[in-house]
Amino acid sequence: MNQLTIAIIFYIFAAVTVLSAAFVVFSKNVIYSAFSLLFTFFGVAALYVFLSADFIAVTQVVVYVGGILVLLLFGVMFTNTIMQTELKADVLHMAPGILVTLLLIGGMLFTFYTTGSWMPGEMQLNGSVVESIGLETMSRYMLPFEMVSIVLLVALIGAAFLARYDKANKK
Amino acid sequence: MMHSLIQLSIAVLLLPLLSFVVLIFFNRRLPRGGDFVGVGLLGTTLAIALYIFWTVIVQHYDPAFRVAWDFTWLDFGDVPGVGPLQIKMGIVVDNLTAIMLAMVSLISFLVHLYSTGYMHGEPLYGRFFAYLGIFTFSMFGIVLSDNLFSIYMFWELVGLSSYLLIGFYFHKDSAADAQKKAFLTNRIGDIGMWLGILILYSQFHTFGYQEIFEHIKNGDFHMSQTWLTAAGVLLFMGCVGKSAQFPLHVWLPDAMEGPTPVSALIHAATMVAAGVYFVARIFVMLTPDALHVIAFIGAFTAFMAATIAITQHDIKRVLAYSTVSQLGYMVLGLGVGAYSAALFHLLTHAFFKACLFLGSGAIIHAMHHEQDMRWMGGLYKKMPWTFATFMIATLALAGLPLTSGFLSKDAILAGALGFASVEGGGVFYLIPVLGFGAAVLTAFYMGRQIWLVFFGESRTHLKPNAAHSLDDHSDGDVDHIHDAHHGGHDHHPVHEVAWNMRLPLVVLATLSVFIVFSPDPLDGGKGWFMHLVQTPATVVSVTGTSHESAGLGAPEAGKLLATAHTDTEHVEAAPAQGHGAEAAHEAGEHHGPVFTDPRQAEIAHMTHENHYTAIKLSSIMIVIGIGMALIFYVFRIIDPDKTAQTIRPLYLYSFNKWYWDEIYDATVIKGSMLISKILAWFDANIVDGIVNGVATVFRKFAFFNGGVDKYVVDGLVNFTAFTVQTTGAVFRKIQTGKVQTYLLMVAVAVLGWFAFYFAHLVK
Amino acid sequence: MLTEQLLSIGVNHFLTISVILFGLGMFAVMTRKNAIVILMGVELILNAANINFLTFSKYNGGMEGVMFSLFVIVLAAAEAAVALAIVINIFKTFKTVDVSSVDTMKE
Amino acid sequence: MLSLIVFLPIIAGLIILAVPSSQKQIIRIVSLLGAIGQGVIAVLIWRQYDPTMAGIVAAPGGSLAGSFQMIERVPWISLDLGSFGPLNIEYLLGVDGLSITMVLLTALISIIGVLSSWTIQKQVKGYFILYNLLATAMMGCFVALDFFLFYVFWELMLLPMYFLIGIWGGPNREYAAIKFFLYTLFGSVFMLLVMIGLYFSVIDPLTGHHTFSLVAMADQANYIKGAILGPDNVTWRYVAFIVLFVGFAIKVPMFPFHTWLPDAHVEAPTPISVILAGVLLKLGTYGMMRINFPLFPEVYQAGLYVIAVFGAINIIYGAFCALAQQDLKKMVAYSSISHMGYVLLGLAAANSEGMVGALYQMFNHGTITAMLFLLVGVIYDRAHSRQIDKFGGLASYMPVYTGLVIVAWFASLGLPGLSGFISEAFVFVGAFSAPVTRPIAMVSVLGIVFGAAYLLWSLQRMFLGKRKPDALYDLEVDAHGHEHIHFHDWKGKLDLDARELTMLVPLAVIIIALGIYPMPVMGLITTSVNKLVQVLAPVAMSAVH
Repeated sequence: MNQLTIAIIFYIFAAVTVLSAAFVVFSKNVIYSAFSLLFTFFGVAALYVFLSADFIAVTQVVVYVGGILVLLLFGVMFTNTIMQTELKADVLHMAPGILVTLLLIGGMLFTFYTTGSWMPGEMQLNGSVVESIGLETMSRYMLPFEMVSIVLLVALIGAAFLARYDKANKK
Repeated sequence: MMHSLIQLSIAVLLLPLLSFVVLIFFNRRLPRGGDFVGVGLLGTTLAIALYIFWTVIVQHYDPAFRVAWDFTWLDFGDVPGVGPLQIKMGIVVDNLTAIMLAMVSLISFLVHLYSTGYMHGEPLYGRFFAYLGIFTFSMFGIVLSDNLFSIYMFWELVGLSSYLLIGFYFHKDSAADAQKKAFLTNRIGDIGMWLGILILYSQFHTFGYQEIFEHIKNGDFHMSQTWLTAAGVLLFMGCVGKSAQFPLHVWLPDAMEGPTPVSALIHAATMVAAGVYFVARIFVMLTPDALHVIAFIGAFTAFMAATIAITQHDIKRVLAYSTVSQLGYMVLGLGVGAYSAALFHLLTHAFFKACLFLGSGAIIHAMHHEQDMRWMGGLYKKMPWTFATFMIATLALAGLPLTSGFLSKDAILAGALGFASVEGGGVFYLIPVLGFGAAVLTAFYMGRQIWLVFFGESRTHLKPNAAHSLDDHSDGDVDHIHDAHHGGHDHHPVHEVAWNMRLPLVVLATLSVFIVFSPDPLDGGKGWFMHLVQTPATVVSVTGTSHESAGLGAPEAGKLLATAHTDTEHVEAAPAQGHGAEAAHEAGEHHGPVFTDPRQAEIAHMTHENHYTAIKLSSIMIVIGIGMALIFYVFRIIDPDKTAQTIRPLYLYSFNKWYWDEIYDATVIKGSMLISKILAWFDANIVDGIVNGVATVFRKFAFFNGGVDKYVVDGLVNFTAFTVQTTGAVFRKIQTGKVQTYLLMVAVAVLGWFAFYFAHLVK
Repeated sequence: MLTEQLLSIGVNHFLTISVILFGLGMFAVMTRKNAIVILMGVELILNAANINFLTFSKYNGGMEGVMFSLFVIVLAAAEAAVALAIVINIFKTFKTVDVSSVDTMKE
Repeated sequence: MLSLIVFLPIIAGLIILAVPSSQKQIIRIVSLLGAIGQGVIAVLIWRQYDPTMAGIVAAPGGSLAGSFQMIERVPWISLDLGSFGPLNIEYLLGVDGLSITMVLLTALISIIGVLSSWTIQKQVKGYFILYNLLATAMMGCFVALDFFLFYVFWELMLLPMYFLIGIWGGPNREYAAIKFFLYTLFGSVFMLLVMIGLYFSVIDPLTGHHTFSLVAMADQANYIKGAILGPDNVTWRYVAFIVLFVGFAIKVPMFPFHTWLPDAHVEAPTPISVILAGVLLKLGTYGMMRINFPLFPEVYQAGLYVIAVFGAINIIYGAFCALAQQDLKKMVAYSSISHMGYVLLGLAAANSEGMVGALYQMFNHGTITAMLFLLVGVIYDRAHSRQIDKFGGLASYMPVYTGLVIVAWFASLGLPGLSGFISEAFVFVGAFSAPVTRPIAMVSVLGIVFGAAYLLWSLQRMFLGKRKPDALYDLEVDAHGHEHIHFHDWKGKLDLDARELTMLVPLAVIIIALGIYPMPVMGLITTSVNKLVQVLAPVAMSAVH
């Protein structure tokens, strides 16, 4: 397929990502933002594919969409009763927020485009990286990998502990 | 080794303390509140004291008798610049001490006995006897102590017991006020006394009388003569406080809030006399100037109090003011150098005044706590014993011949005359004049009291609802008031008191008769007292030549003057050291020894000269006084109330006690009120709102202090804290505790960095 | 020229997207009061970071970016779990997820 | 022996640390045992003490053994500072006439304090640990003879005091605690500077090195010429003296550094007030006698008049402020300002009578004011208020309490026969005997009247008269016509209970006994004070007389 189609697909996904992200941020309703976050994640996953990191894309979908998003949704369920009319989380200092955000984005973009254009290196990743990920994980990133797994374990246990039904409070 | 008399007097000192200790702790557990403990112990004390009296006065009949004993109380070790320094406590027993011991213990015992009747049924019955015990203890302490420090200690202890006893009915606010007033007024006097003690100590590093007098005589007093006078006057201030002399006399009448036996014991006979006793102790070191001050204060007090007494309605207040007046006589006597006469009056006055107070107590008791003389009257039929004793005592107080009071008062007045003539007349004649004036008034108000209380018809039914207004009983509305009251008091008939209240009256009345003190009804000088208590030679060298004058007793002086002096004195000197009635007679002529100090000798001489003048004058005065009393109250030739109307200003002036309380209010309180106003303005404008809602003036003034404390001094401290706090507050605004705000700031900072970066970039 | 720019998908495209995501996430974290939304914002930020990692690792041919994005995802998962647990606890205690009203430790 | 008495409370504290905080009674008993042990040792020291040994400075030849007693001397910190020479800090304890009475007082007050802490219910464990720490620090200050050691104990005292006021105090406790802390810290910072300055200007004749030993510092011969605080460096010696004096004056507390005291007292719980007034205030004057004056005698001689003036201000100003107070505890606090003024006046007299009076006053004020605060605490426990006007007529209903109050009140206003009188009397005797302070003494005598005024007035308002209409207790008449009162939420005995009596009666007995025959305490101090007077005035004392 030619460059044009790739470009078009890319722009579509980019648009999806950005717009849904924007919806996540600006929607008054937490439920809506949670669901639109789903689309953001998908979009980002797609972008990963463009970056020829298919494994990461899959992980993204599995972990985020399958895990984090569900968690978030549960959080929403726990903390707001759906029935309650106003789920809208009102906002804190809106104006400065927007201003700062825009300035931030503008500043960053400006930096990107002014500080010399990025020249792609001579060799680029192509095709699937799954195999090399496996190699890296088992060789160079052995220690960080284990660490991260431990961290994850601890975090999950901790989360379970924190969120568990506390008898002491009910007594 | 200790003299047996010392041991006995220590026993006398400690027995009442024992009574206090036992009663204060166990009065509730003992039957009858343990009054028998108090009475019994005081009886023992009395017995011992009388034995001492017998030994000292009757056995060795010697003017110079003196035994002393002391022990080291505090040891300061080897003090730099002073050398070994010990503070000694000790006991001295001489004639005066023996007499005072006997007098105090006797009256105290009688009052104990009397109280068993008078105070019967009081809730704090037992504690009352405990207080009496500690009072008697401290009074003995004053009498026995041989140095200024211990006398000061007992002095304040007496103040304490007086405080406790005045406030015995502490649930009455008037009593609570009175006790506070008494203690504070006495404290003011004590300050002076204490400063005087300090002056003497700072020179000699000792508190003992003897050492101090020796030092002064040897001219070791290195400060100026003025300081010595100051020391004398300041020590006298103690007496001014205790003996209720002007200007500190205001507490004594209020002290009548205490139970009547207390008034008799403390505020008539013993404690108030302690001041006089103390001045007598330090008599020899008083400079002539100091003596002049003392004399004038005494004379003025005597007269002023007498004028007040003539218009009072409360039977106890009349007696209170007469006490003040009589104390004025004593102080006057000391001031004019009539040493023995003054002490003589102290003794006689103690007896008859105690008798009067106990009598009035009996009356009040019988009248169901009616104290206003206007509602009494006609009691002589109902209370013959009380009437008889009261009468005798009254005559003694008025100073009628054949009574003890006559002897002493006359001696004092003679001394005053002699003094005035020696000092070269002029203003000094004011003193005898005031004295005689007081004599008239005394006779008058006592006659008035006797009549109002004992004669005429019973006026109990006249008492209106609102008593104590000035002229509320004109004969017009008698029936009306009678109906209104319907014989309110008549249900309880007035009756004579029981034996235990009657006996003291009789004893004291007996002691008010001349024969006890002197064979000659006209001259106390012939009596044993004047012989045994003789004016000591001063140690103050006015001329600077009298250093060789030895000793305080007569005999040395007598020996000395064989070489020293003019023949008139020579003749009178010899008998001064002899014994027996003849010697007493001779010595009595001259009130003691002959002096090497010319001034004292002169005064003694002139006193002798003026003796019979004084007798004549005072007799006349008494007659006038009693005559006036008869005219006013008995024959009603002049209606007292109408007179009161005609001379109303004078009457009110006297009735309101010369407005002394008001004057003190006006000066002290209004003055500080002004100050506090100024300060309040200061506060309002400089230090904001310190003195808010303050009641009394002292508190206003003190509040200002508290305010300065709180706002200015404290303010400086807080200001530092404040600056820090405000800066902190500014930055605290940023610390909202909201992570998001922090994050916003982070972002802003990043932007700032961007700006910085781009600025570089643009160049 | 511009069309060529647009058509050849390069580093800048991805960076731009990541910047926008980051900005949005930042905005959410800064302004929204609801803790859940804040968490979402955090996720956005993390994603933005991931995009950057992968971009650079692609155009530089190293594996580092890939690996790190992997770790980031894992940690994001952990973070989300713990954070939500905390949020739920907060809700239990304060009956709200409004982070601005949860300021007990202030002063 | 001294180490034992100093560190016994710490040991008790460690034991308490091991006790679970639920066992309140055990904790209390342990610290009570610690305090009692301290008392026993104090008595032993007292028995062994030889009152003929002077102290203050080393015996001829520079040995401590000749003048101090129960000396414990261990090299503590010694490291080589190269150019500065070796830094020698000694662990040097010892008692002489100045400290022995304070040791006795501290031991006594500690026991009383523990007893009165019995009612503390909040965080008992922490409280008693801090309390024992405080007890150690106080005792250490009194027996330390090494300036550095003294300073360590001095600072160690601040911390527990801060928490004891700040945690167990009244409604406004943080403010009071901070105020106390800042004030005292302010003082001690300067003290540190002076201490270092002294270290570099003093040579220990025995070792030839610089030393922190107060005994060496007290001997003017040991100062190096030309050193910062050397004998010839007059200006800096004056500065150092003033700075030290302020440091100690804050603790006394001396006008105008006294404003921390009323707040601290009002906020502090009763036992802490007792400790504060009973012991801590004494540290100020003790420091002056032990450190400030002997180290700079010539400055002291020059400053007598000023010190006396401040003493007089304290006496009268304190009395006036006390007169103004509505809060009974605040009144007592100001009264102790007034009474510490007597101490200053006596110190300014610079003769034995005054100094003995001052030292004796320190002891008596310790006992008397402790009793006052305990009594205030008693009524506060019952009524939960200290407003003087909210009572009235208590004498009818609480006779035992009133009796003890009368003893304490009259002791405080200096009634003869009670210990307070004798010390005040000799302060005046001394101050009047010295020509420098004579006029001030004559003014200060007014304090006697004002003291009597505020004490009697409060006595009347609270105990005499009748129940005030808005009183804090209810009055009811039973069948027999007897009146009874009860405080609103007070379950305990209306009048004093056994525990309160065990605290108060011994104090009352001591006050009365020492008022009648002071030698047991006075005999301990005279020798040292005479020595001190010599040290302070090497010039002929005849100038004073």
